[in-house]
Amino acid sequence: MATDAPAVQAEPALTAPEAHAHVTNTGLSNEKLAMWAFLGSECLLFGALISTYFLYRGRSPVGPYPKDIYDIPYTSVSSFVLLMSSLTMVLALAAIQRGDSRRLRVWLLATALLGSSFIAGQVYEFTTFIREGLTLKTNLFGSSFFVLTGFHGVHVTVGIVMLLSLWTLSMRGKLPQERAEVVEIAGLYWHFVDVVWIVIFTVVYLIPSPTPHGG
Amino acid sequence: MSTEAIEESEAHRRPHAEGGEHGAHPTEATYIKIAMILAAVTGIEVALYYTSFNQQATNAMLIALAGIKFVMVAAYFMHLKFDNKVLRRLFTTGFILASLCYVAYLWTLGVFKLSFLPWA
Amino acid sequence: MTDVSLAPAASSQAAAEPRLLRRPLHPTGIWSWLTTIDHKRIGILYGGTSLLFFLAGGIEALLIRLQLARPNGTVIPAGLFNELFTMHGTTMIFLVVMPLSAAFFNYLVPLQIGARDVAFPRLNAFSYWTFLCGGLFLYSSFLLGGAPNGGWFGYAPNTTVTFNPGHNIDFWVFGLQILGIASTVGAVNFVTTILNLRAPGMTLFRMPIFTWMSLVANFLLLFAMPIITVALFLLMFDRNFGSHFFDPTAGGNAILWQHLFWLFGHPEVYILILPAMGMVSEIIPVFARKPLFGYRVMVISGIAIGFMGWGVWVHHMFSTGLGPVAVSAFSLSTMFIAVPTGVKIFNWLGTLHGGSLKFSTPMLFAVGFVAMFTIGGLSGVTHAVSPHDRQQTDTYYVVAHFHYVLFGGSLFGIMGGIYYWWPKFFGRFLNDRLGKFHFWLWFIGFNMTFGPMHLLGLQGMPRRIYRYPTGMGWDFWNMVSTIGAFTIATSVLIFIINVYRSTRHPVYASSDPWDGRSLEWSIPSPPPHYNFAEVPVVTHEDDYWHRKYTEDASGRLVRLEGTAPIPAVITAEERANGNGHGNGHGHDDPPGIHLPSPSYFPLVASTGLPVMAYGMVYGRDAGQNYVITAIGALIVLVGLFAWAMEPSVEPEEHVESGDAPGGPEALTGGGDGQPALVGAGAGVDAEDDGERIPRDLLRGGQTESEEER
Amino acid sequence: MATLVAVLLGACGKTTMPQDALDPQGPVARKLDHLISPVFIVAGVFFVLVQFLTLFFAVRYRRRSEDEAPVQVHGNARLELAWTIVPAVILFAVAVGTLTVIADINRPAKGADVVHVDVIGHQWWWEFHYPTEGVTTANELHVPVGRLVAITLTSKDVIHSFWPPKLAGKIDAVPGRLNHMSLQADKPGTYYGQCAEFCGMAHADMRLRVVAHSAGDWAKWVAANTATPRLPIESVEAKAAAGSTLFRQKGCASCHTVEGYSKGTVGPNLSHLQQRKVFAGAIFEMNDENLRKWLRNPPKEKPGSIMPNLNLSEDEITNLIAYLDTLK
Ligand code: HEA
Ligand code: HEA
Ligand code: HEC
Ligand code: CUA
Ligand SMILES: [Cu+2]
Repeated sequence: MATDAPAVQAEPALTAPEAHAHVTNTGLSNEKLAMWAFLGSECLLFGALISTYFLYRGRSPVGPYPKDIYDIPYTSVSSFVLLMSSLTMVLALAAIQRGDSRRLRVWLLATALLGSSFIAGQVYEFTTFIREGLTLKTNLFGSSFFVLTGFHGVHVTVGIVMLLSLWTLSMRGKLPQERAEVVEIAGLYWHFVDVVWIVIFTVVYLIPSPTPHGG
Repeated sequence: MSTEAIEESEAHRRPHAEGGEHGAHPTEATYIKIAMILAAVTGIEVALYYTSFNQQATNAMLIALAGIKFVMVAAYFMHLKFDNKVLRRLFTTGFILASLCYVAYLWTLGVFKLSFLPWA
Repeated sequence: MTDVSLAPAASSQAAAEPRLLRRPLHPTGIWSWLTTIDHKRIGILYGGTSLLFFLAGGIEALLIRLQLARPNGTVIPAGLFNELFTMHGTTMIFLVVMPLSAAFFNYLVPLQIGARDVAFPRLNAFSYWTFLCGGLFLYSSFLLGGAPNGGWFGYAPNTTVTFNPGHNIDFWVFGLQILGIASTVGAVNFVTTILNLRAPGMTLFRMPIFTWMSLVANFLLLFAMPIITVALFLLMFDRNFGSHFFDPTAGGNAILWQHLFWLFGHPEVYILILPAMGMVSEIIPVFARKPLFGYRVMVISGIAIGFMGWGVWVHHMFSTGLGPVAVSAFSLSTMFIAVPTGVKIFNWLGTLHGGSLKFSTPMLFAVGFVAMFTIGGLSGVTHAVSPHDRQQTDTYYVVAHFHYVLFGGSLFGIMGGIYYWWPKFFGRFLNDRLGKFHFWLWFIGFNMTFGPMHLLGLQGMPRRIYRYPTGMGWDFWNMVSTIGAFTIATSVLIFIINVYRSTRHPVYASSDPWDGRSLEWSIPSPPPHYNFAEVPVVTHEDDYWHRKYTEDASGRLVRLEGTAPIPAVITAEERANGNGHGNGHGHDDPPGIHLPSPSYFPLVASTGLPVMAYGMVYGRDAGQNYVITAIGALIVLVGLFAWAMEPSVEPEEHVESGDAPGGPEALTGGGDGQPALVGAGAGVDAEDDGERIPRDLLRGGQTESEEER
Repeated sequence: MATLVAVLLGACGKTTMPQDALDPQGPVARKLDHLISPVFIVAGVFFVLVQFLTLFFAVRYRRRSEDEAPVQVHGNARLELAWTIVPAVILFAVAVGTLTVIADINRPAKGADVVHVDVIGHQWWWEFHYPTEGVTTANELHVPVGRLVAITLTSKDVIHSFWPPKLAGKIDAVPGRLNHMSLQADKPGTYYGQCAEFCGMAHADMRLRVVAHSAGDWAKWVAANTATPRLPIESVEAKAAAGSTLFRQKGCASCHTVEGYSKGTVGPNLSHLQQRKVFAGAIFEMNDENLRKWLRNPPKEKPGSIMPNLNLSEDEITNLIAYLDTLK
């Protein structure tokens, strides 16, 4: 149809030099699209781990079992910490979008700190469990618990590294307002890791595991 | 045939201003509000853990609450609600695929005892 | 993924950044290939590497066939036989068909969508090097005490330390893990590229069908790879660290592995076939002089196959005893995948119908694909009839099925693709006479090898047996099959000769030797490293065709006025001075095209991975000592860090480089003053491109025509 | 073409094929066969259709002159719809048949007439245990004709798959899991089969036989296999008696059970070894010569075999065989 023509004429507008405009088909930057694609992929990664944990709930012939060693109040607090780090993350993004680099750094650091305390909490949890006799080798529960939460922990750690790198960049003045998207993308990753924990907290900790041999 | 298609694509190709490009962005106040809701839901979850009426029902509620938290973080903190629909599709595809496939395989291994289905 | 998000962080204003290494600026020579981030060169690297692996996998197959030629074969001992078929399957799937498809994604997708490169060129280089490292790592096992021997699907618990204490399986686990990284990273890259970097006007439904199928395949990769990643991790934890995921004595479920593997594995088989289907869908219309019959339906059926491919994995587990309900559900879902696939077959037939079919070599392979893939598909449907699959599964009938779809499908398609795009890749033809000879031997050998396997399987011959006694009635067809395998080998030798000849006695190809339909034919052969001097504006599906032809009132094609056919073959002089449709050497530098600079770091980062893997393999029996793994990790981190700190664009440095990619010219054609390699991707470049050069490449400038459809 | 068909038929028909899956010899296998026949016809029709059209178009529409300008057909919604729907409908019919047979073959085998057997896969041999009759044997499954045999499968190590093609389709023997299948033979006779799931080094050598007996023979077989084996009498059967001592000295007893004499569980139960026609994963006919080969060096005859080379002298072997020959 003749209506094809406007498409062609519209084109020069796109090539007008315009600093930092995203001229992509979706209007999204490659990096952001890629991050979301990656997160979609991560859904299947964590799904596999979570379902493996689920499959092995209550199937260990020998203890210790979840109810013997979980410390729900403790884990609730660290879950809360991680949840709140999502808030500070999003505040960091809001800050850089406003051009407020000082706040940006404050919130980035706060997020990294919250994340680190979550990790510290996890390390402590792991050591307690090991002391109480649950290791990767003890039983299926140990295997699936440590692998699942360990994978998540590694993801959080990577996130912390990202946050600290951003913080450093900002300190060195290399994170101006125009580059808010970098923070946004790191934030996406961070929130995703948080969201995964939301699921883990429920499925692994809060929903009680059936006891083996029926019941 | 192709007119809308072009228009659609042209709309996407329009350069966006940096930052708040995606329409109504939530404000910091919204973020804080969301966080408070999330905190409250977490509180309810933990409280539910300690209640001891019907376990089946509790589990269902726990899963529902986790779902709410999940959606809120994704929608608001990750801006999925406001952002380009390509992203939403990308992520939900992965998520739904994961949910369906993994639930199906757990089901074949007899993890879910669906007592109300005669053959399950 | 730090790299993804941090790479841009460092990109734009890092002129005075301190460097670990000087930016590699070699326009030619080995270093230019080691540091290249040009998608075309990476495509060629992918292709060349996987063809070498094809020879390796093929030699393994020949040994298998030699052993099975006669009953009670004694050519190969049992243990080695198991290593051979495991490596044969693993090689053909992960080191041949997947990377061959990746080669085409790399080379063609940016050209077909009118982009200057992929979205993340350095990540792309990283994918390739990681793939190479993974492949070499896997093959090093032959020298280091034994190759993997658990079958390509590595069923636990046979692959756990209890039953397989050697390193064989460790090599498999970590090798596949490395290859998985390459594939996942590649998938993110191509999904982004195709969604984001299409030329103006190229809506999704104007994308060439190969690009479409690539998109679907990359989505499948994106979602399928993490599943096998997890499966392999669980197996690694079992093997290296004493967990119990696949340990039935501790309550572990042996079926878990199968679920995870096939949840990956079935989408995987569509990853293997969809790109080939895309290629066939490109080739047939060109040689039929007709548009693809039902383009939209072809796209939609491809998407449907991609989706349905997720709901059928249990058909590999019909005899594991999952219960009648699961078996019924997955029988049904599996059967109905024949519907979208059938649509494709019939639409290809529809394209042939009423065409003007020219059987050049690519067309022979493409039509061969339609015929042979159908056979494999139909035997697939008989597998889907699960009660009878209990007779078929784990027999040569399955081996026949998957060779008909993989060889008769994927490889026929890819071979067609190789003959078809070779002139574009290298600017010279493969000989058509030899090509036809290649095809017919290949075709006959293929049917001789795998046709009898249907019978053998139904006559009760199980797969993966290193010997069988006399008196089973299998002797004759096994012999036929072995002869067939050597016939295929001969045809492969002819192909090798053909390739060799094309370098000795080149016949140069013009930009559009086949009268092609998609954008890659609008630029010189081989394309200049910046691909499009000017980003094309797309107004039609089959856009390039519409710049040459239109339809008359009766629907017949007629040439547009003012356009003249381009001769397929050009002389060496024409090629040298690039007149009109040469190789681009004659063009002035299109100003302002900034392509990303080459980089050492993708290579550096990827070499850390096999080091880590060796550390894991040997750390287990060195008393859980993983120092080497840590060193490997350090290499990866250093590589990634340096990469993140390095701007993707080397500012203000103008390199004299003429590395038009591809072919031997790439190594010699330097110095004709091509622009610096800077920038990132087509969309971004378009904007820098202040003055636009005349559309000399779009001969006649027919960018829009009044006709629709 | 005709020669091809002739060759095909010749190769299929003349030789006897002991594992032919298309030659069912019992109702269970026949159900599968009856299902697949129409499916092969459906597949055959599409096969012929596609191959014919491809060839026909290739000939009919080949380019005769470079000036040909074919009509540019972009598609045909109606046709495309047709070839979506028609296969779907055909598949629907196939699906109905499939579901019926799935339901049919999964009905649990019940009734007094049913023979129950536990099948246990080992690397690389089969253990058969008859809980009702109290028989334990290896590699050779004996069943009465005309009666349904309900099999419960599991494995001691890795995954195996039990497959007697003429009597039933295969089902995996999975460690930590109980699977079920059934089979039934119409006529007395010996039916071949083998392990179908790759299970390690000697997977190829993990074969099996199913021997179907008439009712009378079956009773005899059960009786023979439930008798307690006697020890050889020193004065009459010197060699066998020496063999029985060696059996303990050389460690055979630690791996093999002989009712009332030893209690090993690593290898097959040898109490009634001579009731079997084949041994070691059904790769050897049972005779002294083969037993000798076997005892000289099992892993040489059957690469990977768990039974080690015990470095027996020829005399020791002779004595051991003499003893094994008494295990009737
Ligand atoms: C390129 C790879 C590829 C492709 C495309 C397919 C396609 C299909 N496969 Fe195959 N498959 C493999 C690769 C592939 N497969 C491999 C590697 C294995 C073995 C793995 C291993 O064990 O090592 C395997 C194994 C395998 C099994 C398990 C067998 C077993 O172990 O017991 C099954 C079972 O259902 C199956 C089914 C199918 C079906 C229904 C299709 C369908 O997609 C086919 C659809 C196509 C057609 C049907 C033809 C065209 C259609 C028409 C002409 C329309 C009309 C047709 C009808 C109405 C019938 N495949
Ligand atoms: C794309 C995939 C693909 C391809 C192309 C092939 C190609 C071939 N395959 Fe393979 N095959 C698989 C995928 C593939 N296979 C898989 C997944 C398995 C299952 C593995 C498992 O069970 O785990 C399998 C299993 C398999 C088996 C069963 C083994 C068993 O169960 O015991 C057999 C047996 O005949 C076989 C044969 C062949 C043959 C003869 C070829 C031929 O077509 C090969 C032709 C190629 C060549 C012959 C190369 C040419 C080489 C030369 C010309 C040499 C000269 C050159 C130099 C010296 C430089 N394959
Ligand atoms: C370490 C354990 C072990 C020892 C010791 C051992 N065997 Fe075995 N034996 C096996 C196993 C395992 C098999 C099954 C091998 C196979 O089929 O792969 C077997 C099989 C056999 C068979 C064939 C049985 C059948 O029906 O298939 C015979 C006979 C036999 N052993 C005799 C002996 C004798 C005699 C000795 C002593 C000299 C002996 N074995 C010592 C483990 C052992
Ligand atoms: Cu047991 Cu194969
Ligand atoms: Cu499949």
